Amino acid sequence: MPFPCLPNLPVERDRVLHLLREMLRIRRFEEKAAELYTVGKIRGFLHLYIGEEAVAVGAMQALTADDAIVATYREHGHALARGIPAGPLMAEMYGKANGVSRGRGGSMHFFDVSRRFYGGHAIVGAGLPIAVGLALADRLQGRPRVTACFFGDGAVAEGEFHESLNLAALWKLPVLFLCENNLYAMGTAIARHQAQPDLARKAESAGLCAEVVDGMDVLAVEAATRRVADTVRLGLGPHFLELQTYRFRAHSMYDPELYRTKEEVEQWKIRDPIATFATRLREWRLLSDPDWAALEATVAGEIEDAVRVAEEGPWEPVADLTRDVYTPSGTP
Amino acid sequence: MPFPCLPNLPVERDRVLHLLREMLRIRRFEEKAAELYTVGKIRGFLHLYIGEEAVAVGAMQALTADDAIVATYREHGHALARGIPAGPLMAEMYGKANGVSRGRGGSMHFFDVSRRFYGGHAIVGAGLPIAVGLALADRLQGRPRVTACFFGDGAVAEGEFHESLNLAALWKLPVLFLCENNLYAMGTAIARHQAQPDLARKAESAGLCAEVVDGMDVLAVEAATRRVADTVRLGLGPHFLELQTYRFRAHSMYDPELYRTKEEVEQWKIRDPIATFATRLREWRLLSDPDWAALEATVAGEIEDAVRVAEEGPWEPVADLTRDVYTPSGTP
Amino acid sequence: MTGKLTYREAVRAALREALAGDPRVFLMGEDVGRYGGAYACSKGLLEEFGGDRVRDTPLSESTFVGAGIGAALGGMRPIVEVMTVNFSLLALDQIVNNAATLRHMSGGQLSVPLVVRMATGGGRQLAAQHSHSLEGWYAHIPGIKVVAPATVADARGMLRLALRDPDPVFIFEHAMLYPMEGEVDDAALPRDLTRAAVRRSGVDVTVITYGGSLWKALEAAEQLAEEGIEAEVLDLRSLRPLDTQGIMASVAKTHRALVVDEAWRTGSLAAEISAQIMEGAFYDLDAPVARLCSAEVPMPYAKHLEDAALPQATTIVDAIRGMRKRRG
Amino acid sequence: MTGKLTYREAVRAALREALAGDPRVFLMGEDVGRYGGAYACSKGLLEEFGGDRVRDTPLSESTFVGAGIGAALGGMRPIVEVMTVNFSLLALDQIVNNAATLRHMSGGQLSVPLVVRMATGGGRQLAAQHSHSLEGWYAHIPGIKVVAPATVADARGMLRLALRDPDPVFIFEHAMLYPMEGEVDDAALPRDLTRAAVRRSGVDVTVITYGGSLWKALEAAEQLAEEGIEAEVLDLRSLRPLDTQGIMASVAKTHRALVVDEAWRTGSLAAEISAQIMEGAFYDLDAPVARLCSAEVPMPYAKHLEDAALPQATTIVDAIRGMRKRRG
Ligand SMILES: Cc1ncc(C[n+]2csc(CCOP(=O)(O)OP(=O)(O)O)c2C)c(N)n1
Ligand SMILES: Cc1ncc(C[n+]2csc(CCOP(=O)(O)OP(=O)(O)O)c2C)c(N)n1
Ligand SMILES: [Mg+2]
Ligand SMILES: [Mg+2]
Repeated sequence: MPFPCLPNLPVERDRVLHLLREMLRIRRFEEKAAELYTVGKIRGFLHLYIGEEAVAVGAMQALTADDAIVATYREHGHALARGIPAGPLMAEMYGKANGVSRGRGGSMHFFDVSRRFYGGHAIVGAGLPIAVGLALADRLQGRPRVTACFFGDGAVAEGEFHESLNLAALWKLPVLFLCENNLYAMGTAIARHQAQPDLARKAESAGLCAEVVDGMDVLAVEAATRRVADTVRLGLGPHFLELQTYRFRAHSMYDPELYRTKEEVEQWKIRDPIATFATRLREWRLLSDPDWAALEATVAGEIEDAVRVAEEGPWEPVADLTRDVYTPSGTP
Repeated sequence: MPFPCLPNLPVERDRVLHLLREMLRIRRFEEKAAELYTVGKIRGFLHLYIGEEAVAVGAMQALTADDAIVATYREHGHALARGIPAGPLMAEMYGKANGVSRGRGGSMHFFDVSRRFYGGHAIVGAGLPIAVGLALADRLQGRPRVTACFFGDGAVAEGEFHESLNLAALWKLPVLFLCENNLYAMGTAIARHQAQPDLARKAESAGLCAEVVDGMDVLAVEAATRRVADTVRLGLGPHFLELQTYRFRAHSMYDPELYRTKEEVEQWKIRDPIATFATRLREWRLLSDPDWAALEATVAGEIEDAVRVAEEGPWEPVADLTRDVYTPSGTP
Repeated sequence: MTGKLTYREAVRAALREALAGDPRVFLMGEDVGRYGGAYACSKGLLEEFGGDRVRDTPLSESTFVGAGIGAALGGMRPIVEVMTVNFSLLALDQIVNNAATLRHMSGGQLSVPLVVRMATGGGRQLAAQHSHSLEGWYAHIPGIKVVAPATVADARGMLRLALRDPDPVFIFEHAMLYPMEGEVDDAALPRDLTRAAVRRSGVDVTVITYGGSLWKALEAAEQLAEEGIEAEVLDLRSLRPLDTQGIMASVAKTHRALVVDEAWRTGSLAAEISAQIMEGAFYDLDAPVARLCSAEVPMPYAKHLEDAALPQATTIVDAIRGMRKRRG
Repeated sequence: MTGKLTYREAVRAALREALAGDPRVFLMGEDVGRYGGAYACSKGLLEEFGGDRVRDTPLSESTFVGAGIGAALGGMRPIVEVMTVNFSLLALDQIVNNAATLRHMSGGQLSVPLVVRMATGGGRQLAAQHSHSLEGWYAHIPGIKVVAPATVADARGMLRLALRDPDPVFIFEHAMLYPMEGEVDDAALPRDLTRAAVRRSGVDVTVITYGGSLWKALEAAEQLAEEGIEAEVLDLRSLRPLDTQGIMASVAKTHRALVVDEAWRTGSLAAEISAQIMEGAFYDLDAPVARLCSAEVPMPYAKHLEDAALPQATTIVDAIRGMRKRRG
């Protein structure tokens, strides 16, 4: 049988290559960002998603253009997978006026309302109530939409996590809670921040349906998300997915990584979501060396263009410092 | 068999009469307080515990003088059951300088450090972290003590509830969480503030052992609390008890009680913890009419004295308004 | 609607009008439904508008305020009631880091048309955890607007104006005012959310205040009038933005100012107003601007102590007499 | 300990001394242990003192700050690190309603000998949610003390003094200062927690500031000296209580004052200081007290915009030149 560990999903070549390409775009985009950080083109905090690409890419497949996304400060992958062009994202990290957030937000605060991408939130756990509210608005206006809310295992320790799950379940709001459990909250391993580390069980105790998913397997993530997204969209109540994954890079560019061993990281790299998926596609005869080379080339070109967009972008005039603090009257 | 529904506890007459007396003291004390409120002797917020007496009285039996108590704004019963004399409590509600908190706290803020009674907290859920901290201090100083933390079902919706249970369980701190589930958070029935109303299950998902107890049965509360208090004291980790009870009176003196029916209240009054316990003691031949009359008389006398203490107490001089904002240097 | 109403009834009328007039409007908060509101401001609205429009929330301040922000992003016009300012501390992260920042952080893509109402202030013997006056803190935050209706007409009219505003507006209702009666004429409701109002005109000194303290200031002004001191009483109405022009205009006329603010003195909004007068009208002043605020103590329960901690008509009178005695 | 240290090393040395010197002292907060502290202030302390004394907490700001209060009630001397002031908003209820009130509400039965440290301020392109300067809010709260060490010696010495204090002390460390080097002489550590310090004496104008802005003020003063303007630079050190005497003494000498504060202008601590000078030294002033604060905007990420939003040595120089030009 050609497709051994394949979930109950039709595998068309274009689609799986699309998944591979999306993950690769994120990987190369962030490798470039890290490089640009070291030369001071990008400043502030930079949190890389490298190693976790399968989560954002897999989950995004189940969302429609009408659905909304709320993410964290580690949101480069989510923004790219949502279809925001790399140029305005790179420009944002440069602090340029042609950035997605006009250079006001930086790496932690990507926003693109045209794609219903509602940030980019840097206070751990604080994005969840926003997602609940977006879902409430859809519910009250009878719109069959999902609000997908991404957050980490560390956020589960914050009271707002529990408050938000309870409110969403109590009011049967269409929120898809996507917990990216990468086993660490900054330098604190989950065993040292959760007395009871089975996160799905917590969600269930709040009244949600919950599942655990292999976050290193893009097809598994896509399959699970597709399974639940429609029930959420139909108003059957919120759903919780724990996506088990791992952060290959430091928490941020400041992190000396004293809290985990090189060996642990290397062990996880064996499960690299991109390398393992590429291998499977090769096994399935869906990916050839020329395919791969072409993929790398197109992605490299895209990143190059993105950097050019950022480099050539204008600086917001200092005279406009206090614009967008309040909405010009008349709107909306 | 004379003692039908009796838990595995030796019933000595003195002890059960003590339980009855303690509950009656609370009942009469609060009836008097309500009366004094209507004539303006007591002001501010007044939250009555009437109907829930079995919880505080039963639980207090399992605590030693070294243990600590953290309670809510509905703490008259806990203060009396802890052994704080009624006089200084009544004086506190008068706002007199001989009140337990010098008249600074009022009904919601009883404190008596000599009895390790750490308030009287009026922000829902905010007492839990304090209890966790008191237990942490005992743990770090190797003292085999319990910190008993009382709070309501409404507090379970607050993030601090979940944060506190996680931290106590993570650090195996000697906290006894006593949730007084009286089915309402002010005017909001538990079904309208909890999507999943099994509170013990939430505590378990945080890593605590949890039990549900009939909070209208003082012997059941005492038995359950005794069972767990020692394991908590020995450092085997925190414990959660859900005490199912009911508030016979309005939430506070301002509450028009639009949210529940008279019938519902009457139904619960059939399970009045004092009346039902007295009946059982009569069945068991442990209480006679003269006993009861004597009990009422002594309690009436105690309340009378308490009112006198309050009436005769001095007013704090206005010149001392800003005392006790900071600790006089030198201490401690 | 015209005639006599209590402040509470005026708030209720404003809520009813808002719910009836715009399907995007809904009300949520602790006990706003079945209970009728902790201060009975929403009594009857659940029955009238149903559970979708009038929503009781669990005790989760941070989350239901955050949900209000999210719902505003989603096209609704939420009115969130935080029972009292004391509990709003639990929601301050959502307010400071989300409500106030989302428009700017998104480069102007978002607006947060959210209205948050809360009761504020002391005077009811509710002690240290239930008697805060923290609206001055809110006035510090760029990205939001803060108003304090002191009159029944403003209680009626400011909510309407707040709902027309595209940005987050915080309405602080002093809990002592709810039973107060006043005239309301819907034909003559306030048309402006941010301008201060001269509630009594005078020439000798300006008393600058807002909310619950307004009535103490007016009472003090009547007493002073008997001594021949004509005090002008300025009701700020809006705490952010402050009507700096209105303040300067009055001070330019009276050359003396007393700021009355129920918050603790140090770091109070009264300090901001004094500083602005320093910067904008220094050379007009015949005497230093004075402040009358609450004593720097967690509010005590005992009535005589609470009365002593709060500004009172009598202490306002004394403060003004004191200013007049000063040199200059 | 004597010699050159960075501010970060000074904080670490103070923490080590505290842990070594008093068994009741322990440190807790997010990532203070394995990670070594978000700003590496506690690096090595877990290894040296063990997991009971150096405790990593979950992301639960309200609860671990509250637990610090409870542990203080229980006889310990907790040092709680809230990673940054931005996250302290989540713990503000515990601070305002418990830490600050417990002594008073209990009629003087309790003391809360708690020390809370946090990083504050902007300047590192961390944008709107990570660049707050809210220490002015803390200075509003009766029942707590607030300090802002601006020098390496104060970073070393203030923690020691804070631990000797029977009441809650909040220490605000400006994040830009951690790498700064300075001289420390343990023999000559500050003996007082609440008195302001004249960091540069002058006769023409007093620049009143604290924390990260001190160094910008000193730099500005050097430039002004070349123009013959001798600015006195006063480092507040303590934000609550404020050293009102120290402020008045300097203003009485210079007759002019500029307050530099990284917080948003409206409702800033700078306003309080201006108001106090109005009240205490009005007739000594040759010109109105001026304020230089941050622009009223959620902090933008882009460097040129953030630089423009914050007070800078150049803008301090301009502000002082401006004051001198004014009449009077
Ligand atoms: C409320 C709050 N506390 C602390 C921080 C500092 N901080 C930023 S990320 C982080 C760890 C979050 O871990 P997790 O939620 O697992 O997300 P991850 O970084 O692993 O993706 C911490 C402590 C913050 N941003 N917000
Ligand atoms: C944080 C907070 N929010 C709101 C309130 C107002 N309030 C006081 S008691 C109460 C209900 C609490 O219900 P529960 O915890 O079940 O305790 P009960 O009164 O039933 O004993 C509310 C909403 C408060 N005191 N604190
Ligand atoms: Mg994580
Ligand atoms: Mg209850």
